[in-house]
Parts: sequence; structure tokens; C-alpha cells
Amino acid sequence: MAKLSYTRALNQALAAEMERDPAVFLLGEDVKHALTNVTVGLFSRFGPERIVETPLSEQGVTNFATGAAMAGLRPVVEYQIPFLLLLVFEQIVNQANKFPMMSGGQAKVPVTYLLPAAGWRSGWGAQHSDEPYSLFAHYAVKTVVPATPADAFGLFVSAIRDDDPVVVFAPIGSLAIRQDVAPGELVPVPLGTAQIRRDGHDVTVVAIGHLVYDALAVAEQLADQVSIEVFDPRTLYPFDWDALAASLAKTGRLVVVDDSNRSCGMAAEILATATEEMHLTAPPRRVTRPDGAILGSAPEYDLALQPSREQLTDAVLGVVKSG
Amino acid sequence: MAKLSYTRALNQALAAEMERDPAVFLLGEDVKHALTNVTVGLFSRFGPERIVETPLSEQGVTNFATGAAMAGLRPVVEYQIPFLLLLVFEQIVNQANKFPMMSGGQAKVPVTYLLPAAGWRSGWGAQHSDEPYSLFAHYAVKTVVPATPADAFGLFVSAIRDDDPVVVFAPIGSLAIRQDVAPGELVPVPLGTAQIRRDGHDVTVVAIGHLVYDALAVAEQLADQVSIEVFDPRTLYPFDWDALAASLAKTGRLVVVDDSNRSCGMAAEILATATEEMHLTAPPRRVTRPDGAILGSAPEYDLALQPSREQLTDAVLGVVKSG
Amino acid sequence: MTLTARPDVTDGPDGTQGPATAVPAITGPRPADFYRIMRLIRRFEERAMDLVKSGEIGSGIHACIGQEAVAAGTGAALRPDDILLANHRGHGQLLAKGCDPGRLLAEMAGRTSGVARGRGGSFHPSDFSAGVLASTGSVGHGAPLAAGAAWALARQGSDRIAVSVFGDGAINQGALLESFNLAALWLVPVIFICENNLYATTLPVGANVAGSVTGRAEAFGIPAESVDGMDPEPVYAAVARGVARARAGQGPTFLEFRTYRFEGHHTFELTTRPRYRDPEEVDSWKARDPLALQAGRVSQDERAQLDAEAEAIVAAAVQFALAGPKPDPAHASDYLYASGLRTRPGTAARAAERAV
Amino acid sequence: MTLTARPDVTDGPDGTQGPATAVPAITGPRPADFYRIMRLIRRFEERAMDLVKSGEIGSGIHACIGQEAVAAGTGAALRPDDILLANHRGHGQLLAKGCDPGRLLAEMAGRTSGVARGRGGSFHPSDFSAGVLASTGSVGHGAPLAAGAAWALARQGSDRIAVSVFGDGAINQGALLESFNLAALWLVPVIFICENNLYATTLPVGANVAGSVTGRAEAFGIPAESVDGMDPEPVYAAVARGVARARAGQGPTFLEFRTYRFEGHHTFELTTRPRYRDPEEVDSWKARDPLALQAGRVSQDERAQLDAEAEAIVAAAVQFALAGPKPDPAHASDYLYASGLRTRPGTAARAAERAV
Ligand SMILES: Cc1ncc(C[n+]2csc(CCOP(=O)(O)OP(=O)(O)O)c2C)c(N)n1
Ligand SMILES: Cc1ncc(C[n+]2csc(CCOP(=O)(O)OP(=O)(O)O)c2C)c(N)n1
Ligand SMILES: [Mg+2]
Ligand SMILES: [Mg+2]
Repeated sequence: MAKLSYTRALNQALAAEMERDPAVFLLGEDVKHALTNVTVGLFSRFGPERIVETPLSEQGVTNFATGAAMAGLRPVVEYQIPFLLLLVFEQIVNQANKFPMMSGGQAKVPVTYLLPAAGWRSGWGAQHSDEPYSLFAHYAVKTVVPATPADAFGLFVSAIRDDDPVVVFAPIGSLAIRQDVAPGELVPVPLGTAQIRRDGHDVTVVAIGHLVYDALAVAEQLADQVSIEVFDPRTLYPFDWDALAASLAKTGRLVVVDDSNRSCGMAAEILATATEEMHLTAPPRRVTRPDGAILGSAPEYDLALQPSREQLTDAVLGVVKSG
Repeated sequence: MAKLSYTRALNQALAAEMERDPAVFLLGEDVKHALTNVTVGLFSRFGPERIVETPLSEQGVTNFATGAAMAGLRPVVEYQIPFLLLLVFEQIVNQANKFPMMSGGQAKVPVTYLLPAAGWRSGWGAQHSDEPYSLFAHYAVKTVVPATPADAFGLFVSAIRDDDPVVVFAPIGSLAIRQDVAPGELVPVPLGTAQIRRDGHDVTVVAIGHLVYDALAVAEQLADQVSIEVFDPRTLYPFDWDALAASLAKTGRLVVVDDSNRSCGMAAEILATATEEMHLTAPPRRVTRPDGAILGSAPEYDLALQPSREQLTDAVLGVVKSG
Repeated sequence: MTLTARPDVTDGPDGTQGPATAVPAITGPRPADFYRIMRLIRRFEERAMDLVKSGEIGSGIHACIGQEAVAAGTGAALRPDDILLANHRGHGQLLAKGCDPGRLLAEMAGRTSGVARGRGGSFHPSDFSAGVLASTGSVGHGAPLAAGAAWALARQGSDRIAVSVFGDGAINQGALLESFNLAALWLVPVIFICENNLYATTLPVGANVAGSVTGRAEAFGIPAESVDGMDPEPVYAAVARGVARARAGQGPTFLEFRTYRFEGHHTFELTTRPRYRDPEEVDSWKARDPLALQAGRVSQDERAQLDAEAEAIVAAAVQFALAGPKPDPAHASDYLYASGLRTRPGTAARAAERAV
Repeated sequence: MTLTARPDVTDGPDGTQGPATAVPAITGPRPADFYRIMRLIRRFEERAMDLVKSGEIGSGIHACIGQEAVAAGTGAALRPDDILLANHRGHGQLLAKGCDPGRLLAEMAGRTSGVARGRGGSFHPSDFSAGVLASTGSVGHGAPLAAGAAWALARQGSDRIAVSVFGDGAINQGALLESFNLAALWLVPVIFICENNLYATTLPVGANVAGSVTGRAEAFGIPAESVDGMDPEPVYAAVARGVARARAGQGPTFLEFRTYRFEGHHTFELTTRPRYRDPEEVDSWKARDPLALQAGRVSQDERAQLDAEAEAIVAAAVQFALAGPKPDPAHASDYLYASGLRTRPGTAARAAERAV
């Protein structure tokens, strides 16, 4: 089996979909020379009409993609930095994602927004390190955060084939990961389906994106004291609530580890829904960035504000102890 | 005592602060002719250098205000429509709100962003009816949602005097309200302080903005069955967690009614924090808009998606019944 | 591309099958054609304002009365299958593009028989059957939408083009200026039409625009003209030049049409009555009423007949609109996703009953 | 206005009191002055690249080597109390504005002795003591920041002005174009400086800009010049004209300086080695090295002395930077709010211990 890197998985998914459907094309900055490696080899293969190099005009380009989608194409828009999704936030949530409803079902907006580097990058600091996926969940824009190379392939493919806008977050913490995958394993992953990464019966740990690996490490570490079920939602909106309910029916205990800001973040939504609707035998806990975390550019500051395995361990033991 | 309308309270607060501090000025569209009534009488009184009429360039104007603030002024920026805050979201959360930290404490950005018409307006439909305050809470931007005319005055004044960016949401549902206020009652309301609108001991209902009035009506209606404590947070960020803990220590039961989208909304944060850290004797509940609510322009569609008194009543009775 | 309504979902009477009030598409640039559509637009807007006053149109409207010549000249130069992205003042442009008056009015009145099933309303109607993809609420943002649609059509080998119509207030919106650069760089078959009616709500163009309106586009190397917008003939000629350029693959064109709105920015001005325009200025423009101008170009008889036709169409439109079914709240969340995904309600689906 | 660091909060050694490595502000536009600062910038960037390679500067840097003449000419035309909004390639501009080399390098190395206490880093340094308010990460968005600051200074009766420096990639960012309109409408005393180095990362200016760079500003009625950016003298003369105009209350000026970066967009190119520039193109520009040009304008002796001075300053800067204290993680959330508000941590402050 070949080792597949996360970025290569994105590259293969894009290549496969462009091959399969001539309506698929990509817009982005520095995509001709594949600065992010997502488009490696694709400019020469598909040409400037399918790999479209754009100026630094993210708002215009985002609505350009929406218009192209309403006229029958399936654009993929690549953004280099998380905050660029904030810059085009209105265009995605107030325009692209609303046109189907506003048109009474006439409009389809099959655009995929790809953020191939979400989250912290050592030293890049305050304006380059956010994980804004919770914002899109608030506006009910379909949002995926693949943790593994195979999921990066499978969810990116499903996003491109989906008839609605979908935002794909590739966590920087996962980019370095390489995975053994048989070609046959590279298949579409349906949106809205979670995955149990490790079975357990004492506590359910919901881990988002690259934090799945930290959760697995902690589960291993604590194996002789606590049986941890590691729950990877994969899609944040629509969230796989049934799978979570099933897991909690078994464990009755919940910890969520989420590398985004605490207040009104995805972890808050998971705690809120679980406590409202599901079986809990102890108060659940969150391990997140602090409220309004701004990662200073010095690595010491960066790291201090991101969820750690120590914090996750404490939260798990605390939840198991209580109740 | 004079009847004071909500909008007039905003107008008086702005006038008072402009009178008090020459550094205070306002930027906005149609402010000379006071389209939203917030600036009534102020252009003739303070002139075009203090009431600054701007083109439809919200991003440029927002950063213009940030620059003016870093150079010693205290800008107030008025936005006509909720989605305009989405259009300038990056400028507020990734720039204005981060510069103090990024500069190691050198920069102050005392800008107030005023949305004098937040939420639903009959028939205005999909793109004009959002309540995006939860987004700002996620990014830890100071955010207030005054429910009453007196609070509109007091919180707007405090926002203008605060040395950090503050977003002021005036719910359309409150604009029509007139209140008896003695001049002495028009005082600054400190940011981050909640207010108990009605004492109770069975269940705490956290109601945001204009929904405070619905909560009071339901409390009155159910008075002989349930003793409801109506909790008005007034500031969403920083939230007055101590006051909530105190109320829940008494009631042990929680319902949150919030006119914003459900997923990752303010109500989710309140449930999450309460269940993690506070005294609860029954599972709490939310009454919100549906996930990703888009209010169609027909009033029948609009109203169907907003929290109703019936829903609040059911949630309260359900919470009291359970546990 | 998908220009037809999706049949798989419905919320009662399907609002998008077949015309309600027959109105033959504009046959050409003959004086009578211009007069016919201009008269229709004028009467449509007047009756719509009545329906605002009577409460049937809850949103109020942004009437285009006074600007009919721009719509007439534009619509006549376009093909039915060309794309139009209008703005909040778009009723006239939509009618001239071939939008059914009854279904448009039903949309404005919030009926499921409207062009967008009552989901778009007066501000944001879309009607794929007439090539109207959207009327977005973000002023100026229709320009990049139109550029993207036009580019997509060209890439699919079609000779259809797209038009974006916006006001003078829109030309300082960054996203619109960004789209000028994209359209010019990529020779996109799009026409940018600025209806310069001298005001953005209460803001006079002089306080809004440094430099000139046409200069905005010229900066990107886009051919730009400033044309009298109170006469459909020069409007038609200018748009036709732009259409020819676009279909020939020569890229975008920018057209400024100097016009004026005779009514307020929005019908709320009927009650708020703000004073930001000099009454003499208003009168001087009303003296140049494009409808009166065009009336002088058709014979008495033809005029009488066209007036009667317009009355009949608008009367039928009002009747159709008010007869249309009001929405069923149970369907409020239909069409949220093209994929048919349903969302969670605003109250807990299955509240936990456990003791805590 | 607040140009001083706030004394009320601290995280150990206060990073903003007093200079670390004395470097007299530019005394004027004499050839020796230009050479002095250009040489300093060149050596500063070279040593910074070494520190990137040795891992001391974790972010990597956007070196401005090749563009020193623009910084030198700009800095010489400004007063110490004028405002500068630089971009990600701003080290040279900051040094020429009077920023302390030691504290700037400490900032880049993430030390609390940096100009921004290690919170801004190489990409986003600010130094109020040198009039540097911010270097925002949103390309082009420094222009409206500068316009707002300049307008505020004028409104406070000051004759100080502001300068925004950005690249060719920035001129298609909507917010920047919006700010041109505001500055022109309101006669704001700001100078917009475009360092056109022909590439935005890998994107050549030809694929980026429809129309011309100066045309962007002319469209708003802003006087614009395109000037050789490889020679500090014409740069200085052009900026001085803009400064005179601004201080005289005549409004904004736009200046395009044609220049070239000799290094990659960012030091990551040292490893990724993308091929987007023709080596011959690079060589032809290196043949016009502005430092060599300026060297020819000062005497041998003076040059030797200035070179030695630059070496000494940079050596001291490196020493100061690496001697600076590394941040204490416990202070990671300091300065989040000017009001001193503290935020909740990422784990529950007081987890409930109840049985559910
Ligand atoms: C980006 C944006 N800013 C502000 C508004 C609020 N608004 C709606 S219409 C309008 C005036 C538009 O003027 P113009 O573009 O000249 O069109 P007109 O109404 O004159 O036809 C404004 C300010 C908006 N919808 N979008
Ligand atoms: C709005 C925005 N888009 C994209 C980026 C990513 N980015 C950072 S620098 C850069 C290139 C900027 O080129 P230019 O403005 O010419 O400056 P130069 O690097 O050439 O000095 C890009 C695309 C960004 N930071 N902000
Ligand atoms: Mg106008
Ligand atoms: Mg460049």
C-alpha cells in the first residue's frame, strides 16, 4: 500500500473530480504554481480555464464563483489563509448559501470553498492562525474538517459533488500526516457521517480535525484506567447527532476537544445539544482555545492557547470522577 | 416622567457623548438626514466633521474608523442592515479587535459599531433579518444587546467610552418600545453586567434583547404554576457568568430564548457553560431560530422561524417537569 | 445550465409553471415597443405602490418610476436567454427582460405563485425562466455574480451574455470594482450598467463619487460611455453596442445612464418624507418624463391601444397576485438546500427527560 | 494621540522603553544618508535571513532586498512623527522610518524586548514610537487604516500625515480602492505608495492588473506618478511632493515605484524553489542594484565608514535580539483588551462536580 499524504489526497481528489466532470474548475491565488501543493500538476494538465489564477480580490472572486455556479459550473475556490474566509463571509453565508432558498428552489450553488491550511502555523501569529469553522456552522453552511488523508480525499470529493456550498477545512495539524491507503480505500465519504476512531465505554471524546490524533494518544495513555471512545464528527454541519447519541447512550460521559475559540464555538454546540437531548450521567466538558484566543506570533504564546493533551487528560479524568 | 423611545435613547446617548468628548464622531450612510433616526438633529448641531456621511464602502469605512481610533479619536460607525456587519467581519474581528494584542498593548481601538436595526423586519426577507451577535461573541468582541430604552442609552454610552471595539445591536423588536424614565435614570450601564428583570425560584429564563418582553409575558402568564426568573444578560461578551451562576444556584433550571440561529449560537454557549460549571437539576433547553434560519420575505415564513411565546412556554414547562 | 425550477420540491401550488398574464416579449426597438414596455412598467409600479399602501406588499418597494427608459432600452437589446442580475430597484428591468408581471407582483405580495414562490419578495426576486438569476441585497455585489455567470456561459460554448444593473451608490463598493478587473482581465462577456439617478438613498452622487462614474471602469481598460437615460433609443443603441462586443468575445462594456427616480428611494419615504432633493430639481427632471417623450413617438391610436393593453395586463397581474395562495408556515424551511437537506428546528427535537 | 506604550500592563522586561541600538534618524536626502540607511536595510535583511535559517525567526520573513531605494527615499521625506502603515514586506520601510533595528529584530525573533513585545512578529510589527501603527495581514487594508489615521490627525489640528505602503498585488483589493475614494472625497493628507515589484507572490503583474497601476488612483482624481524605484533620489523627490501636497491640505497622492525583490516572496522559497521568474529577468534587475548605484555616489572613505557603521549596528541588533527574553506562556493573553479585560481559559474554570 502506498503512503498517501494529506495534501496529496486533496490533490488527487481534485484531479479525479476535474477528470470526471468538465464543469469542475478551480479559482485561487498562486494555484498555477501550486503554492499550497493542492494543484500540483493540474495547471499543465487542465490548462488556465480549469485552474484559474486570480488577483487578490477575494470578495469579487467568491461572488464570481457563485455566479458561475448558478450558470451551471462547479467551482472550487482555494483560500490561502483562514482570515480570507472572514473577508468573504458575507458572500458565502448571506449570498451563496441563501440563493437556493431566496429563489424558491430555482438556484443551485455548488461551490466548494477549500482552506488547505486551517489553524496555527508556527510564528505566523495573530492574523493567520484562526479556525473559523464554527462561524459557518452557525450559518448552517455545510462544513467539513477531515482529520485523515483518506477523509480529506473522500470529503473533498463529496463536497465538490454536492449541490450546495460546502466549506472544506484542512487543519495544518493534519497536513504532515501520511497514511497507508489501498487505492480502493480512496472513496467518497458522505457528508454528515461521523466516524468512531476508537471504541470505548466510559467516556466519549469528540475530537475535531487534527485533534483526533491527540485524542487517540490520550486514549492509549489512559487505556488501563479509562475506556475512551474517540468520536470524529468529520462534518461539523450537518452534524451526525444520531451517532453522538448512540455513543453517549453507551458512555453517558462527554468531553469535546476543539481547536477553535471557546465562546459560541462548535464545542459549545455539541455540549448544548447533548445536554438537551442525550443521555448524560455527568457534566460534560470542553477543551478549547480560550475566549477570543489570538495567537501571538511568538511560538510560546501560540502554543499556550491551543488545546493540549494534558488539558484533555485532566478533563477526561474529571468527567469520569464526577457523577 | 417623559416617555423615552428606544431610538431616541440612542440619539440622546450619542448626542451626550459627542457633547462631552470632542474625539467622538460618527461615520455612516444617510446619517446627515438621519435615515435610522439615531442622528436626528446632530448634523446641524455638530457639522459634517462629526456626523460624517459616507459612500457605500463599508469595508473601507470600517478600517478608516480603526485608523482614526489608533490616531486618537473615538469613532462610532453606523450600519443600516445586519449583513453589513458580515461584510466587514474581517475588518472588525481580525483587525480592529486584534491590534491591541498584536501591538503588545501600544494600540487602542475605541470604535463603537452600531446596528440600529438588528433582526427581522416584516417582508424584508432573507438578507435583511439576521441577528449575527453570536459571531462576535465567538471572536470575543465586546457585544451588547440592550432590551430597553434605558439600557440602550446606558450601554451605548459605555460602549463609546470603552477603550476597545464594541458592537451594539439594537433589536428591531425593541425599537417601538417607549419607557418612562426620569432624567436621572439615564446613566451609563457598565459592560458585562446582567439584570434580573423578574425574580423567580423555579426556573431561570435567559432572554436576549427584545425577547426579554416575551419572557416577562410568559412569566406573568405562568405565574400561578411556575415561578420564573427572567435574566437579561444585556452584554453577550463579556457575559455575566457570576450572575447566571447565582440565579441557577437558586433555580437549578435553565431555558434560553435567543432570536439567532441555533447552531453555535449564544444560547448554545449559555447551555454549555451552565452545564459545565453551574448548578443544574434538570436538562436545560434552548428556544431559538432553527439551524441556519433564512427568513423568507413572506411574513408567514418570517414568523414561523422566530422563537414564539408558545415555544418558550413549552420549554419552561418541560424543564420544570423533567428532573 | 439550470434555468428551470426544480420540480422535486413543492410547497403547494407550484409558483413557477407557465405564465399568469400573457405579455409578449419585446419584439424589437420600434418606438411602439419601447412605449409599450415603458407604459407597462409605469403602471405596474404605480399599482404596486397602491398595494404597498393597502398593506398587500409588506416590504414596501423601491419604485423605478422615471427610469423606465433604461429598462426598455436594455431589455430590447438582450435575448430572452441572456442573463440579468438586477438590484433592489429592479422591477422595470425584470419586466423588460420578459418576467411575467403577474408572477412578479405575486412575488412582491409574498404569494407562493410568485416567480420565486414568495421567498425573494420585491427586493430580491429571481426568475430563471427570464434569465434573472438573483437580485442580491448587497449593493454592487451583483456585478461579480454577473461576471461569473457570463464567464461560465462562455466557457460552456454559449454565446449568451450577462448584464449587471446597479446604481450610482454601487460604484464605490469594493467587490464591484474587483469584478471590473476580473472581467477586463478575462474578456468576460458582461455588460455593467449603472443607473445613475444622482442619489444613493439620500446621498447625492457628488458626495459619493470622487472622479467620474465612467472613469471607474476606464481605469480597468473597460470601454465606458455616459448616455442619456431618459430616452430609450440612445439606451438601446449603447446596450446593443455592448452586446455586440460581448458576443464577439471582445469583453466587458460599462454604461452609465443618466436618469432620475421620480419617487422616493423606498416607499417608506411616503411617511418619513425626508428632504434631501430640491423640489425644483425633481420638477426639472419630471419635465423630461421618458414616458411622455416616448408617447410623442407613437400615433394616437396606437398609444390608446397600448395604454389599454397595459391597463389590462396590470389589472390581470394584480388579480393574479392577490388571488395567489399565501405561504404555509409549515414550509418555511423548504428549499434551504438544493440537496434537500432539512435543518433542526428551533426547539429540542427530543428533550432529555433525565433527572440531573 | 496615543503614540506611547501603555505602562499599566507588562509581561516582564518592558519591550518599548528606549532604544537598543542607537541609529540616528535620517538627517536628510544627502547621498550619504541614503547609502547609510540602504546599507543598513540590506545587511539587516541578510542577517535576518540567516536567523531564519538558524531557526531563530520561526515565521520566516518577506525580505525587501532589492527594494531599499523605495524605503530610503520614503523615510527621508517623512517626519519622525508622521504615520506609517507598512505591509508584510515592511522591514526596510520601518528602519527608514526610524524603527530601532535591535527591537525590530527582537520582535521578529519573538522576544518580549521587541517593538511589539513579540506579539506582532516579522509580518505584523507595529512601533508607535516610530509612528508605525500596524502592518496588517490583510493585503491592501492598510490603505484605509492610513486614510483614517491621517484624517484623524488633520481633524485634531495636526500637520502630521500618514503613508500607506503596499505592493502591486494590493491594488485589486476592494477595501483599498474604497479608501482611494474616501481620501479623494475628503482631501485626506495621506500618501499611497505602491511598491510594484512585478509579482504578487507568484502572480505576475500582467496577469493581475487590467489597466495601469497609476490609473487605479487617477480614476478617483488622485494625482499619481510612476517613478523609478531603484534610485532613492527620484523616490525621495516624488514622496516629498506628496508630503508637501498633504501638509498643504491638498489631499492624497498616489506613487508607483517600479522595483524588484531580489529574493523570494518569503524565505520558504529557499526550500520550495518555485520557478515563476525568468532567471534572466532576475539578473537584469540585479544588475540595477540600488545599493551599488548609491554606493557610487559617496566617497570611498565615507562608504567604508558607513559600511562599518552598518555592520556594527546590525551586529548589535542581532546580539540584542537574541539576548532578549523569550515570552512567558503565562502572559499569552495579555494586552488582548486595552481595557485590561481578561478572558476565560480554554478549560472550565470551575467544573461542576454534581452527579447528573
Ligand atoms: C453594501 C450595501 N450597503 C448599503 C446597503 C443599504 N442600501 C440599500 S439600497 C441603498 C442605496 C443604493 O443607491 P444606488 O446604488 O444609487 O441605487 P438606487 O437606490 O439609487 O437605485 C443603500 C445604501 C446595502 N443594501 N448594501
Ligand atoms: C487579502 C489578502 N489576500 C491574500 C493574502 C496572502 N498573501 C500575502 S502576501 C501576498 C502577495 C502580495 O503581493 P504584493 O502586494 O505585490 O506585495 P509583495 O509581496 O510583492 O511585496 C499574498 C497573496 C493576504 N495576506 N491578504
Ligand atoms: Mg442611485
Ligand atoms: Mg509585489
